[in-house]
Amino acid sequence: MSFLGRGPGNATNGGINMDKIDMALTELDTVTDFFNRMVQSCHSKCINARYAEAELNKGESVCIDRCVAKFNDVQKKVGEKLQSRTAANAGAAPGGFGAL
Amino acid sequence: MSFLGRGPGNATNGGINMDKIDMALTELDTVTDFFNRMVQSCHSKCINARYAEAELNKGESVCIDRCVAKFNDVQKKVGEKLQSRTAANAGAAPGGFGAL
Amino acid sequence: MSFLGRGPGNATNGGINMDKIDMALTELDTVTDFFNRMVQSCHSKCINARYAEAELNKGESVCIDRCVAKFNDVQKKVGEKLQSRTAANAGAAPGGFGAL
Amino acid sequence: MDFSSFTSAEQAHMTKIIEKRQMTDFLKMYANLTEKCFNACCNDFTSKALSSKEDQCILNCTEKFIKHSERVGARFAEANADIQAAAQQQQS
Amino acid sequence: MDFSSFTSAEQAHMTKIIEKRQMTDFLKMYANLTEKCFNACCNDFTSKALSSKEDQCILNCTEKFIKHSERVGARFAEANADIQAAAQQQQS
Amino acid sequence: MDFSSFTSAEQAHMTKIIEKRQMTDFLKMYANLTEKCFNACCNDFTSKALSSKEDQCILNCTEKFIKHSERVGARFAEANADIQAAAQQQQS
Repeated sequence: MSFLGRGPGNATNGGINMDKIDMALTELDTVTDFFNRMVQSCHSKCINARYAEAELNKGESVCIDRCVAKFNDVQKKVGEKLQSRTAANAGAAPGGFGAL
Repeated sequence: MSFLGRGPGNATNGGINMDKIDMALTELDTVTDFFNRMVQSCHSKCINARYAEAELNKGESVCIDRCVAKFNDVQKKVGEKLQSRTAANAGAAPGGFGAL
Repeated sequence: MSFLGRGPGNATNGGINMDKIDMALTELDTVTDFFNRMVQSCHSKCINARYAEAELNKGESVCIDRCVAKFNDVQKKVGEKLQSRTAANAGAAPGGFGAL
Repeated sequence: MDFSSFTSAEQAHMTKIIEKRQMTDFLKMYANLTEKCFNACCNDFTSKALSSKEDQCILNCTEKFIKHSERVGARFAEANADIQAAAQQQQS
Repeated sequence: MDFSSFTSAEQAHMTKIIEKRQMTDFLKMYANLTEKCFNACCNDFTSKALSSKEDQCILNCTEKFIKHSERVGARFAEANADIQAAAQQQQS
Repeated sequence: MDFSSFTSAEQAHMTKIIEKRQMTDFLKMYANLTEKCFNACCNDFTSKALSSKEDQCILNCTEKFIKHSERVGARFAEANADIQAAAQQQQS
Protein backbone atom coordinates (compact mmCIF):
# COMPACT_ATOMS: atom_id res chain seq x y z
CA MET A 1 0.00 0.00 0.00
CA SER A 2 2.72 2.42 0.93
CA PHE A 3 4.63 1.72 -2.27
CA LEU A 4 1.74 3.26 -4.08
CA GLY A 5 1.50 6.31 -1.90
CA ARG A 6 5.14 7.15 -2.24
CA GLY A 7 5.63 6.70 -5.92
CA PRO A 8 8.76 5.01 -7.19
CA GLY A 9 12.35 5.64 -6.33
CA ASN A 10 12.18 7.50 -3.05
CA ALA A 11 12.77 4.52 -0.81
CA THR A 12 14.78 6.87 1.37
CA ASN A 13 12.91 9.91 2.62
CA GLY A 14 14.45 12.43 5.03
CA GLY A 15 17.04 9.92 6.24
CA ILE A 16 14.37 7.27 6.75
CA ASN A 17 14.61 3.96 4.91
CA MET A 18 11.00 3.42 3.94
CA ASP A 19 11.49 -0.22 2.97
CA LYS A 20 12.73 -0.99 6.47
CA ILE A 21 9.68 0.77 7.92
CA ASP A 22 7.46 -1.14 5.52
CA MET A 23 8.87 -4.48 6.62
CA ALA A 24 8.53 -3.63 10.30
CA LEU A 25 4.90 -2.66 9.71
CA THR A 26 4.17 -5.88 7.84
CA GLU A 27 5.58 -7.78 10.81
CA LEU A 28 3.51 -5.71 13.24
CA ASP A 29 0.33 -6.25 11.19
CA THR A 30 0.97 -9.98 11.00
CA VAL A 31 1.45 -10.39 14.75
CA THR A 32 -1.61 -8.21 15.43
CA ASP A 33 -3.77 -10.21 13.00
CA PHE A 34 -2.60 -13.48 14.52
CA PHE A 35 -3.23 -12.25 18.07
CA ASN A 36 -6.72 -10.99 17.23
CA ARG A 37 -7.66 -14.34 15.72
CA MET A 38 -6.36 -16.10 18.83
CA VAL A 39 -8.49 -13.83 21.03
CA GLN A 40 -11.60 -14.54 18.91
CA SER A 41 -11.03 -18.31 18.71
CA CYS A 42 -10.30 -18.78 22.41
CA HIS A 43 -13.27 -16.57 23.27
CA SER A 44 -15.64 -18.80 21.35
CA LYS A 45 -14.00 -21.97 22.71
CA CYS A 46 -13.79 -20.96 26.38
CA ILE A 47 -16.23 -18.22 27.32
CA ASN A 48 -19.81 -19.05 28.25
CA ALA A 49 -22.04 -16.85 26.06
CA ARG A 50 -24.72 -16.33 28.71
CA TYR A 51 -22.73 -13.63 30.51
CA ALA A 52 -24.28 -14.21 33.92
CA GLU A 53 -21.22 -12.65 35.57
CA ALA A 54 -18.42 -10.23 34.68
CA GLU A 55 -15.51 -12.26 36.05
CA LEU A 56 -13.67 -15.09 34.33
CA ASN A 57 -14.41 -18.20 36.38
CA LYS A 58 -11.82 -20.86 37.19
CA GLY A 59 -12.80 -23.14 34.31
CA GLU A 60 -12.70 -20.32 31.76
CA SER A 61 -9.30 -19.14 32.99
CA VAL A 62 -7.72 -22.58 32.74
CA CYS A 63 -9.31 -23.06 29.32
CA ILE A 64 -7.81 -19.78 28.07
CA ASP A 65 -4.30 -20.78 29.16
CA ARG A 66 -4.52 -24.12 27.36
CA CYS A 67 -6.21 -22.55 24.35
CA VAL A 68 -3.34 -20.09 23.86
CA ALA A 69 -0.80 -22.91 24.11
CA LYS A 70 -2.70 -25.01 21.56
CA PHE A 71 -3.28 -22.12 19.21
CA ASN A 72 0.45 -21.38 19.22
CA ASP A 73 1.18 -25.03 18.46
CA VAL A 74 -1.31 -25.04 15.60
CA GLN A 75 0.26 -21.88 14.18
CA LYS A 76 3.66 -23.59 14.26
CA LYS A 77 2.37 -26.82 12.70
CA VAL A 78 0.54 -25.01 9.92
CA GLY A 79 3.67 -22.92 9.28
CA GLU A 80 5.88 -26.01 9.01
CA LYS A 81 3.42 -27.64 6.65
CA LEU A 82 3.24 -24.57 4.41
CA GLN A 83 7.02 -24.33 4.48
CA SER A 84 7.60 -27.95 3.48
CA ARG A 85 5.07 -27.53 0.69
CA THR A 86 6.67 -24.33 -0.56
CA ALA A 87 10.09 -25.98 -0.36
CA ALA A 88 8.85 -28.99 -2.33
CA ASN A 89 7.36 -26.69 -4.98
CA ALA A 90 10.07 -24.06 -5.27
CA GLY A 91 13.15 -26.14 -4.55
CA ALA A 92 14.43 -23.99 -1.70
CA ALA A 93 12.97 -23.14 1.71
CA PRO A 94 12.79 -19.55 2.94
CA GLY A 95 13.35 -18.53 6.59
CA GLY A 96 11.16 -20.25 9.18
CA PHE A 97 7.49 -19.53 9.83
CA GLY A 98 7.53 -21.18 13.24
CA ALA A 99 8.22 -18.02 15.22
CA LEU A 100 6.62 -14.81 14.04
CA MET B 1 -1.29 4.26 6.96
CA SER B 2 -0.95 7.65 5.36
CA PHE B 3 1.87 8.60 7.69
CA LEU B 4 3.90 5.93 6.02
CA GLY B 5 3.08 7.00 2.51
CA ARG B 6 4.00 10.60 3.09
CA GLY B 7 7.21 10.20 4.93
CA PRO B 8 7.93 12.37 7.91
CA GLY B 9 7.67 16.10 8.36
CA ASN B 10 5.38 17.14 5.51
CA ALA B 11 2.17 17.28 7.47
CA THR B 12 1.20 20.21 5.30
CA ASN B 13 1.11 19.53 1.59
CA GLY B 14 -0.02 22.14 -0.95
CA GLY B 15 -1.93 24.09 1.70
CA ILE B 16 -3.61 20.94 2.94
CA ASN B 17 -3.19 19.91 6.55
CA MET B 18 -2.77 16.15 6.18
CA ASP B 19 -3.26 15.43 9.88
CA LYS B 20 -6.68 17.06 9.75
CA ILE B 21 -7.55 14.95 6.68
CA ASP B 22 -6.24 11.87 8.48
CA MET B 23 -8.44 12.48 11.49
CA ALA B 24 -11.51 13.08 9.35
CA LEU B 25 -10.84 9.81 7.52
CA THR B 26 -10.43 7.88 10.75
CA GLU B 27 -13.79 9.25 11.85
CA LEU B 28 -15.38 8.33 8.52
CA ASP B 29 -13.94 4.79 8.66
CA THR B 30 -15.16 4.32 12.22
CA VAL B 31 -18.73 5.39 11.42
CA THR B 32 -18.72 3.22 8.27
CA ASP B 33 -17.42 0.17 10.15
CA PHE B 34 -20.00 0.66 12.89
CA PHE B 35 -22.82 1.07 10.37
CA ASN B 36 -21.80 -2.02 8.41
CA ARG B 37 -21.77 -4.13 11.57
CA MET B 38 -25.22 -2.81 12.46
CA VAL B 39 -26.52 -3.78 9.01
CA GLN B 40 -25.06 -7.30 9.35
CA SER B 41 -26.29 -7.84 12.93
CA CYS B 42 -29.82 -6.57 12.29
CA HIS B 43 -29.95 -8.60 9.09
CA SER B 44 -29.23 -11.83 10.93
CA LYS B 45 -31.59 -10.90 13.80
CA CYS B 46 -34.56 -9.73 11.70
CA ILE B 47 -34.53 -11.10 8.15
CA ASN B 48 -35.94 -14.53 7.40
CA ALA B 49 -33.23 -16.42 5.49
CA ARG B 50 -35.63 -18.32 3.26
CA TYR B 51 -36.11 -15.37 0.90
CA ALA B 52 -39.57 -16.34 -0.27
CA GLU B 53 -40.29 -12.71 -1.21
CA ALA B 54 -38.34 -9.57 -2.13
CA GLU B 55 -40.18 -7.13 0.14
CA LEU B 56 -39.59 -6.51 3.83
CA ASN B 57 -42.72 -7.69 5.59
CA LYS B 58 -44.33 -5.83 8.50
CA GLY B 59 -42.63 -7.94 11.18
CA GLU B 60 -39.20 -7.52 9.63
CA SER B 61 -39.62 -3.76 9.26
CA VAL B 62 -40.62 -3.28 12.89
CA CYS B 63 -37.78 -5.55 13.98
CA ILE B 64 -35.24 -3.46 12.03
CA ASP B 65 -36.40 -0.22 13.66
CA ARG B 66 -36.06 -1.70 17.14
CA CYS B 67 -32.80 -3.41 16.26
CA VAL B 68 -31.19 -0.12 15.20
CA ALA B 69 -32.34 1.54 18.43
CA LYS B 70 -30.95 -1.31 20.55
CA PHE B 71 -27.70 -1.49 18.62
CA ASN B 72 -27.16 2.22 19.20
CA ASP B 73 -27.85 1.77 22.91
CA VAL B 74 -25.39 -1.12 23.09
CA GLN B 75 -22.75 0.96 21.33
CA LYS B 76 -23.25 3.71 23.91
CA LYS B 77 -23.16 1.32 26.88
CA VAL B 78 -20.03 -0.43 25.65
CA GLY B 79 -18.40 2.96 25.06
CA GLU B 80 -19.21 4.14 28.58
CA LYS B 81 -17.86 0.92 30.04
CA LEU B 82 -14.62 1.19 28.06
CA GLN B 83 -14.32 4.82 29.07
CA SER B 84 -14.79 4.18 32.79
CA ARG B 85 -12.22 1.37 32.58
CA THR B 86 -9.73 3.56 30.73
CA ALA B 87 -10.35 6.36 33.23
CA ALA B 88 -9.80 4.00 36.16
CA ASN B 89 -6.57 2.73 34.58
CA ALA B 90 -5.10 5.96 33.27
CA GLY B 91 -6.33 8.41 35.88
CA ALA B 92 -8.02 10.75 33.41
CA ALA B 93 -10.93 10.27 30.98
CA PRO B 94 -10.67 11.33 27.32
CA GLY B 95 -13.59 12.83 25.38
CA GLY B 96 -16.77 10.75 25.23
CA PHE B 97 -17.36 7.63 23.15
CA GLY B 98 -21.13 7.87 23.41
CA ALA B 99 -21.65 9.74 20.15
CA LEU B 100 -19.39 8.88 17.24
CA MET C 1 -6.03 5.45 0.48
CA SER C 2 -3.27 6.36 -1.89
CA PHE C 3 -4.83 9.70 -2.66
CA LEU C 4 -4.20 10.61 0.89
CA GLY C 5 -0.61 9.46 0.94
CA ARG C 6 0.31 11.40 -2.15
CA GLY C 7 -1.29 14.69 -1.40
CA PRO C 8 -3.11 16.57 -4.13
CA GLY C 9 -2.06 17.40 -7.63
CA ASN C 10 0.78 15.00 -8.30
CA ALA C 11 -1.20 12.36 -10.15
CA THR C 12 1.85 11.85 -12.31
CA ASN C 13 4.99 10.91 -10.43
CA GLY C 14 8.25 10.07 -12.22
CA GLY C 15 6.45 9.30 -15.48
CA ILE C 16 3.95 7.09 -13.70
CA ASN C 17 0.25 7.90 -13.91
CA MET C 18 -0.82 7.17 -10.35
CA ASP C 19 -4.54 7.23 -11.15
CA LYS C 20 -4.02 4.40 -13.65
CA ILE C 21 -2.09 2.42 -11.02
CA ASP C 22 -4.84 3.14 -8.51
CA MET C 23 -7.52 1.80 -10.81
CA ALA C 24 -5.55 -1.32 -11.60
CA LEU C 25 -5.08 -1.95 -7.88
CA THR C 26 -8.78 -1.48 -7.17
CA GLU C 27 -9.49 -4.07 -9.86
CA LEU C 28 -6.89 -6.45 -8.40
CA ASP C 29 -8.29 -6.04 -4.88
CA THR C 30 -11.82 -6.65 -6.11
CA VAL C 31 -10.93 -9.87 -7.91
CA THR C 32 -8.86 -11.06 -4.93
CA ASP C 33 -11.69 -10.32 -2.48
CA PHE C 34 -14.20 -12.10 -4.70
CA PHE C 35 -11.92 -15.12 -5.11
CA ASN C 36 -11.24 -15.39 -1.36
CA ARG C 37 -14.96 -15.36 -0.63
CA MET C 38 -15.50 -18.09 -3.22
CA VAL C 39 -12.79 -20.21 -1.59
CA GLN C 40 -14.37 -19.75 1.85
CA SER C 41 -17.94 -20.39 0.70
CA CYS C 42 -17.12 -23.48 -1.34
CA HIS C 43 -14.97 -24.78 1.50
CA SER C 44 -17.87 -24.64 3.93
CA LYS C 45 -20.31 -26.06 1.34
CA CYS C 46 -18.12 -28.93 0.07
CA ILE C 47 -15.40 -29.95 2.51
CA ASN C 48 -16.14 -32.36 5.33
CA ALA C 49 -14.94 -30.69 8.54
CA ARG C 50 -13.78 -33.91 10.22
CA TYR C 51 -10.50 -33.96 8.27
CA ALA C 52 -10.03 -37.73 8.40
CA GLU C 53 -7.82 -37.56 5.31
CA ALA C 54 -5.62 -35.03 3.49
CA GLU C 55 -6.90 -35.65 -0.05
CA LEU C 56 -9.98 -34.25 -1.69
CA ASN C 57 -12.27 -37.20 -2.28
CA LYS C 58 -14.34 -37.65 -5.44
CA GLY C 59 -17.50 -36.14 -3.98
CA GLU C 60 -15.69 -33.08 -2.66
CA SER C 61 -13.93 -32.50 -5.99
CA VAL C 62 -17.14 -32.61 -8.00
CA CYS C 63 -18.82 -30.37 -5.44
CA ILE C 64 -16.04 -27.78 -5.77
CA ASP C 65 -16.39 -27.65 -9.56
CA ARG C 66 -20.13 -27.07 -9.37
CA CYS C 67 -19.76 -24.66 -6.47
CA VAL C 68 -17.40 -22.43 -8.49
CA ALA C 69 -19.81 -22.44 -11.44
CA LYS C 70 -22.75 -21.53 -9.22
CA PHE C 71 -20.84 -18.88 -7.31
CA ASN C 72 -19.89 -17.22 -10.60
CA ASP C 73 -23.53 -17.29 -11.71
CA VAL C 74 -24.64 -15.76 -8.44
CA GLN C 75 -22.04 -13.02 -8.78
CA LYS C 76 -23.37 -12.24 -12.24
CA LYS C 77 -27.03 -12.27 -11.14
CA VAL C 78 -26.37 -10.03 -8.15
CA GLY C 79 -24.39 -7.67 -10.39
CA GLU C 80 -27.23 -7.44 -12.92
CA LYS C 81 -29.72 -6.79 -10.14
CA LEU C 82 -27.57 -4.04 -8.63
CA GLN C 83 -27.07 -2.55 -12.07
CA SER C 84 -30.76 -2.47 -12.95
CA ARG C 85 -31.48 -0.89 -9.58
CA THR C 86 -28.76 1.73 -10.05
CA ALA C 87 -30.01 2.40 -13.57
CA ALA C 88 -33.57 2.80 -12.32
CA ASN C 89 -32.40 5.22 -9.61
CA ALA C 90 -29.81 7.23 -11.52
CA GLY C 91 -31.34 7.21 -14.98
CA ALA C 92 -28.26 5.79 -16.73
CA ALA C 93 -26.42 2.48 -16.41
CA PRO C 94 -22.63 2.34 -16.01
CA GLY C 95 -20.46 -0.36 -17.59
CA GLY C 96 -21.38 -3.95 -16.78
CA PHE C 97 -20.72 -5.78 -13.51
CA GLY C 98 -21.13 -9.22 -15.03
CA ALA C 99 -17.45 -9.83 -15.75
CA LEU C 100 -14.95 -8.50 -13.25
CA MET D 1 -19.00 14.97 10.33
CA ASP D 2 -18.28 18.65 10.47
CA PHE D 3 -16.14 20.08 7.68
CA SER D 4 -16.69 23.75 8.56
CA SER D 5 -13.08 24.15 9.73
CA PHE D 6 -11.74 22.84 6.38
CA THR D 7 -10.17 25.16 3.80
CA SER D 8 -11.60 24.88 0.31
CA ALA D 9 -8.45 22.99 -0.79
CA GLU D 10 -8.97 20.55 2.07
CA GLN D 11 -12.64 20.13 1.20
CA ALA D 12 -11.80 19.43 -2.44
CA HIS D 13 -9.17 16.87 -1.40
CA MET D 14 -11.59 15.23 1.03
CA THR D 15 -14.30 15.03 -1.65
CA LYS D 16 -11.91 13.23 -3.97
CA ILE D 17 -11.03 10.69 -1.27
CA ILE D 18 -14.68 10.15 -0.35
CA GLU D 19 -15.61 9.53 -4.00
CA LYS D 20 -12.96 6.84 -4.20
CA ARG D 21 -14.17 5.35 -0.91
CA GLN D 22 -17.72 5.19 -2.25
CA MET D 23 -16.55 3.13 -5.21
CA THR D 24 -14.54 0.69 -3.11
CA ASP D 25 -17.36 0.48 -0.54
CA PHE D 26 -19.78 -0.35 -3.33
CA LEU D 27 -17.49 -3.10 -4.66
CA LYS D 28 -17.13 -4.55 -1.16
CA MET D 29 -20.90 -4.50 -0.70
CA TYR D 30 -21.28 -6.27 -4.04
CA ALA D 31 -18.83 -9.03 -3.01
CA ASN D 32 -20.46 -9.33 0.42
CA LEU D 33 -23.93 -9.59 -1.10
CA THR D 34 -22.77 -12.26 -3.54
CA GLU D 35 -21.34 -14.31 -0.68
CA LYS D 36 -24.33 -13.85 1.60
CA CYS D 37 -26.96 -14.70 -1.00
CA PHE D 38 -24.94 -17.62 -2.34
CA ASN D 39 -24.62 -19.06 1.16
CA ALA D 40 -28.32 -18.58 1.91
CA CYS D 41 -29.69 -19.83 -1.41
CA CYS D 42 -27.35 -22.51 -2.79
CA ASN D 43 -27.29 -25.79 -0.93
CA ASP D 44 -27.68 -28.32 -3.70
CA PHE D 45 -24.54 -29.25 -5.60
CA THR D 46 -25.88 -32.15 -7.62
CA SER D 47 -25.92 -29.80 -10.62
CA LYS D 48 -23.76 -26.88 -11.69
CA ALA D 49 -26.67 -24.82 -13.01
CA LEU D 50 -28.74 -22.60 -10.72
CA SER D 51 -32.22 -24.07 -10.27
CA SER D 52 -35.17 -21.72 -10.83
CA LYS D 53 -35.79 -21.86 -7.10
CA GLU D 54 -32.22 -20.81 -6.34
CA ASP D 55 -32.46 -18.14 -9.00
CA GLN D 56 -35.55 -16.60 -7.41
CA CYS D 57 -33.97 -16.83 -3.97
CA ILE D 58 -30.90 -14.87 -5.20
CA LEU D 59 -33.08 -12.11 -6.67
CA ASN D 60 -35.17 -11.83 -3.50
CA CYS D 61 -32.08 -11.95 -1.30
CA THR D 62 -30.41 -9.12 -3.21
CA GLU D 63 -33.50 -6.92 -3.31
CA LYS D 64 -34.31 -7.53 0.31
CA PHE D 65 -30.78 -6.84 1.50
CA ILE D 66 -30.78 -3.48 -0.25
CA LYS D 67 -34.13 -2.54 1.25
CA HIS D 68 -32.89 -3.67 4.63
CA SER D 69 -29.74 -1.53 4.32
CA GLU D 70 -31.77 1.46 3.25
CA ARG D 71 -34.09 1.12 6.23
CA VAL D 72 -31.19 0.71 8.66
CA GLY D 73 -29.56 3.76 7.06
CA ALA D 74 -32.72 5.85 7.46
CA ARG D 75 -33.14 4.94 11.14
CA PHE D 76 -29.42 5.46 11.76
CA ALA D 77 -29.56 8.94 10.22
CA GLU D 78 -32.59 9.85 12.35
CA ALA D 79 -30.85 8.69 15.51
CA ASN D 80 -27.75 10.76 14.67
CA ALA D 81 -29.88 13.82 13.95
CA ASP D 82 -31.52 13.40 17.36
CA ILE D 83 -28.13 13.17 19.07
CA GLN D 84 -26.89 16.34 17.37
CA ALA D 85 -30.08 18.23 18.13
CA ALA D 86 -29.72 17.23 21.79
CA ALA D 87 -26.06 18.32 21.79
CA GLN D 88 -26.99 21.74 20.35
CA GLN D 89 -29.81 22.10 22.86
CA GLN D 90 -27.29 21.55 25.65
CA GLN D 91 -24.88 24.13 24.28
CA SER D 92 -27.40 26.99 23.97
CA MET E 1 10.11 -6.87 17.18
CA ASP E 2 13.70 -5.70 17.20
CA PHE E 3 14.26 -2.01 16.45
CA SER E 4 17.97 -1.99 17.32
CA SER E 5 18.98 -1.48 13.68
CA PHE E 6 16.75 1.62 13.38
CA THR E 7 18.19 5.11 13.27
CA SER E 8 16.67 7.55 15.73
CA ALA E 9 14.76 9.23 12.87
CA GLU E 10 13.36 5.83 11.91
CA GLN E 11 12.40 5.05 15.49
CA ALA E 12 10.61 8.37 15.85
CA HIS E 13 8.74 7.79 12.59
CA MET E 14 7.81 4.26 13.67
CA THR E 15 6.57 5.49 17.05
CA LYS E 16 4.28 7.97 15.33
CA ILE E 17 2.82 5.23 13.10
CA ILE E 18 2.36 2.85 16.02
CA GLU E 19 0.52 5.52 18.02
CA LYS E 20 -1.89 5.99 15.15
CA ARG E 21 -2.33 2.23 14.84
CA GLN E 22 -3.14 1.95 18.53
CA MET E 23 -5.95 4.43 18.11
CA THR E 24 -7.44 2.71 15.06
CA ASP E 25 -6.99 -0.72 16.72
CA PHE E 26 -8.86 0.56 19.76
CA LEU E 27 -11.71 1.86 17.59
CA LYS E 28 -11.91 -1.48 15.79
CA MET E 29 -11.98 -3.34 19.09
CA TYR E 30 -14.78 -1.04 20.27
CA ALA E 31 -16.85 -1.76 17.15
CA ASN E 32 -16.13 -5.48 17.39
CA LEU E 33 -17.12 -5.57 21.07
CA THR E 34 -20.36 -3.71 20.34
CA GLU E 35 -21.24 -6.23 17.64
CA LYS E 36 -20.27 -9.28 19.70
CA CYS E 37 -22.12 -8.25 22.87
CA PHE E 38 -25.17 -7.09 20.93
CA ASN E 39 -25.35 -10.45 19.14
CA ALA E 40 -24.90 -12.41 22.37
CA CYS E 41 -27.26 -10.37 24.55
CA CYS E 42 -30.08 -9.00 22.38
CA ASN E 43 -32.57 -11.52 21.07
CA ASP E 44 -35.88 -9.94 21.89
CA PHE E 45 -37.17 -7.32 19.49
CA THR E 46 -40.67 -6.87 20.88
CA SER E 47 -39.42 -3.61 22.39
CA LYS E 48 -36.88 -1.00 21.33
CA ALA E 49 -35.58 -0.39 24.84
CA LEU E 50 -32.88 -2.59 26.36
CA SER E 51 -34.35 -4.73 29.17
CA SER E 52 -32.54 -4.75 32.51
CA LYS E 53 -31.45 -8.31 31.75
CA GLU E 54 -29.98 -7.28 28.39
CA ASP E 55 -28.37 -4.30 30.04
CA GLN E 56 -26.61 -6.45 32.62
CA CYS E 57 -25.56 -8.92 29.93
CA ILE E 58 -23.91 -6.13 27.92
CA LEU E 59 -21.95 -4.90 30.93
CA ASN E 60 -20.78 -8.42 31.81
CA CYS E 61 -19.95 -9.21 28.20
CA THR E 62 -17.80 -6.09 27.84
CA GLU E 63 -15.98 -6.57 31.14
CA LYS E 64 -15.41 -10.27 30.51
CA PHE E 65 -14.13 -9.74 26.99
CA ILE E 66 -11.54 -7.25 28.22
CA LYS E 67 -10.38 -9.62 30.96
CA HIS E 68 -10.26 -12.42 28.43
CA SER E 69 -8.14 -10.34 26.04
CA GLU E 70 -5.79 -9.36 28.84
CA ARG E 71 -5.30 -12.97 29.88
CA VAL E 72 -4.69 -14.10 26.29
CA GLY E 73 -2.23 -11.21 25.92
CA ALA E 74 -0.34 -12.22 29.06
CA ARG E 75 -0.03 -15.87 28.00
CA PHE E 76 0.92 -14.82 24.47
CA ALA E 77 3.68 -12.55 25.78
CA GLU E 78 5.03 -15.35 28.00
CA ALA E 79 5.10 -17.78 25.08
CA ASN E 80 6.96 -15.25 22.91
CA ALA E 81 9.47 -14.59 25.69
CA ASP E 82 10.11 -18.35 25.94
CA ILE E 83 10.67 -18.59 22.18
CA GLN E 84 13.17 -15.73 22.22
CA ALA E 85 14.99 -17.12 25.25
CA ALA E 86 15.29 -20.49 23.46
CA ALA E 87 16.58 -18.76 20.32
CA GLN E 88 19.25 -16.90 22.30
CA GLN E 89 20.22 -20.12 24.13
CA GLN E 90 20.78 -21.73 20.74
CA GLN E 91 22.95 -18.87 19.47
CA SER E 92 25.35 -18.78 22.45
CA MET F 1 -6.19 -7.68 -16.07
CA ASP F 2 -4.86 -5.96 -19.12
CA PHE F 3 -1.60 -4.06 -18.69
CA SER F 4 -1.01 -3.39 -22.41
CA SER F 5 -1.68 0.34 -21.99
CA PHE F 6 0.98 0.61 -19.24
CA THR F 7 4.35 2.25 -19.88
CA SER F 8 7.35 0.17 -18.87
CA ALA F 9 7.85 2.40 -15.80
CA GLU F 10 4.25 1.78 -14.82
CA GLN F 11 4.62 -1.96 -15.33
CA ALA F 12 7.76 -2.04 -13.16
CA HIS F 13 5.98 -0.08 -10.43
CA MET F 14 2.96 -2.35 -10.64
CA THR F 15 5.15 -5.45 -10.41
CA LYS F 16 6.75 -4.15 -7.23
CA ILE F 17 3.32 -3.52 -5.66
CA ILE F 18 2.02 -6.93 -6.69
CA GLU F 19 5.06 -8.66 -5.18
CA LYS F 20 4.39 -6.95 -1.87
CA ARG F 21 0.70 -7.89 -2.10
CA GLN F 22 1.63 -11.53 -2.68
CA MET F 23 3.63 -11.57 0.53
CA THR F 24 0.91 -9.94 2.63
CA ASP F 25 -1.74 -12.18 0.99
CA PHE F 26 0.33 -15.22 1.90
CA LEU F 27 0.65 -14.06 5.52
CA LYS F 28 -3.10 -13.47 5.70
CA MET F 29 -3.77 -16.93 4.25
CA TYR F 30 -1.41 -18.41 6.85
CA ALA F 31 -3.27 -16.67 9.72
CA ASN F 32 -6.64 -17.64 8.26
CA LEU F 33 -5.58 -21.28 7.87
CA THR F 34 -4.31 -21.38 11.46
CA GLU F 35 -7.62 -20.05 12.73
CA LYS F 36 -9.75 -22.32 10.54
CA CYS F 37 -7.88 -25.53 11.34
CA PHE F 38 -7.64 -24.70 15.04
CA ASN F 39 -11.40 -24.12 15.19
CA ALA F 40 -12.16 -27.33 13.29
CA CYS F 41 -9.68 -29.60 15.10
CA CYS F 42 -9.30 -28.40 18.69
CA ASN F 43 -12.28 -28.90 20.94
CA ASP F 44 -10.76 -30.50 24.01
CA PHE F 45 -9.13 -28.15 26.53
CA THR F 46 -8.50 -30.61 29.33
CA SER F 47 -4.86 -30.54 28.28
CA LYS F 48 -2.58 -27.90 26.80
CA ALA F 49 -0.75 -30.33 24.49
CA LEU F 50 -2.14 -31.21 21.07
CA SER F 51 -3.36 -34.83 21.05
CA SER F 52 -2.15 -37.08 18.25
CA LYS F 53 -5.68 -36.97 16.85
CA GLU F 54 -5.71 -33.18 16.83
CA ASP F 55 -2.25 -33.16 15.35
CA GLN F 56 -3.31 -35.35 12.43
CA CYS F 57 -6.45 -33.28 11.94
CA ILE F 58 -4.35 -30.09 11.65
CA LEU F 59 -2.09 -31.63 9.02
CA ASN F 60 -5.02 -32.94 6.99
CA CYS F 61 -6.89 -29.65 7.33
CA THR F 62 -3.92 -27.64 6.06
CA GLU F 63 -3.17 -29.95 3.16
CA LYS F 64 -6.80 -30.22 2.17
CA PHE F 65 -7.39 -26.49 2.30
CA ILE F 66 -4.46 -25.87 -0.04
CA LYS F 67 -5.71 -28.50 -2.49
CA HIS F 68 -9.17 -27.00 -2.26
CA SER F 69 -7.84 -23.49 -3.00
CA GLU F 70 -5.82 -24.78 -5.94
CA ARG F 71 -8.86 -26.51 -7.42
CA VAL F 72 -11.06 -23.43 -6.96
CA GLY F 73 -8.28 -21.35 -8.54
CA ALA F 74 -8.07 -23.66 -11.56
CA ARG F 75 -11.84 -23.62 -12.16
CA PHE F 76 -11.95 -19.85 -11.63
CA ALA F 77 -9.19 -19.31 -14.20
CA GLU F 78 -11.00 -21.51 -16.74
CA ALA F 79 -14.23 -19.60 -16.24
CA ASN F 80 -12.44 -16.26 -16.74
CA ALA F 81 -10.74 -17.56 -19.88
CA ASP F 82 -14.15 -18.59 -21.24
CA ILE F 83 -15.57 -15.13 -20.53
CA GLN F 84 -12.69 -13.40 -22.31
CA ALA F 85 -12.88 -15.75 -25.29
CA ALA F 86 -16.61 -15.01 -25.57
CA ALA F 87 -15.93 -11.26 -25.37
CA GLN F 88 -13.34 -11.47 -28.17
CA GLN F 89 -15.70 -13.59 -30.28
CA GLN F 90 -18.29 -10.86 -29.95
CA GLN F 91 -15.89 -8.10 -30.97
CA SER F 92 -14.66 -9.78 -34.18
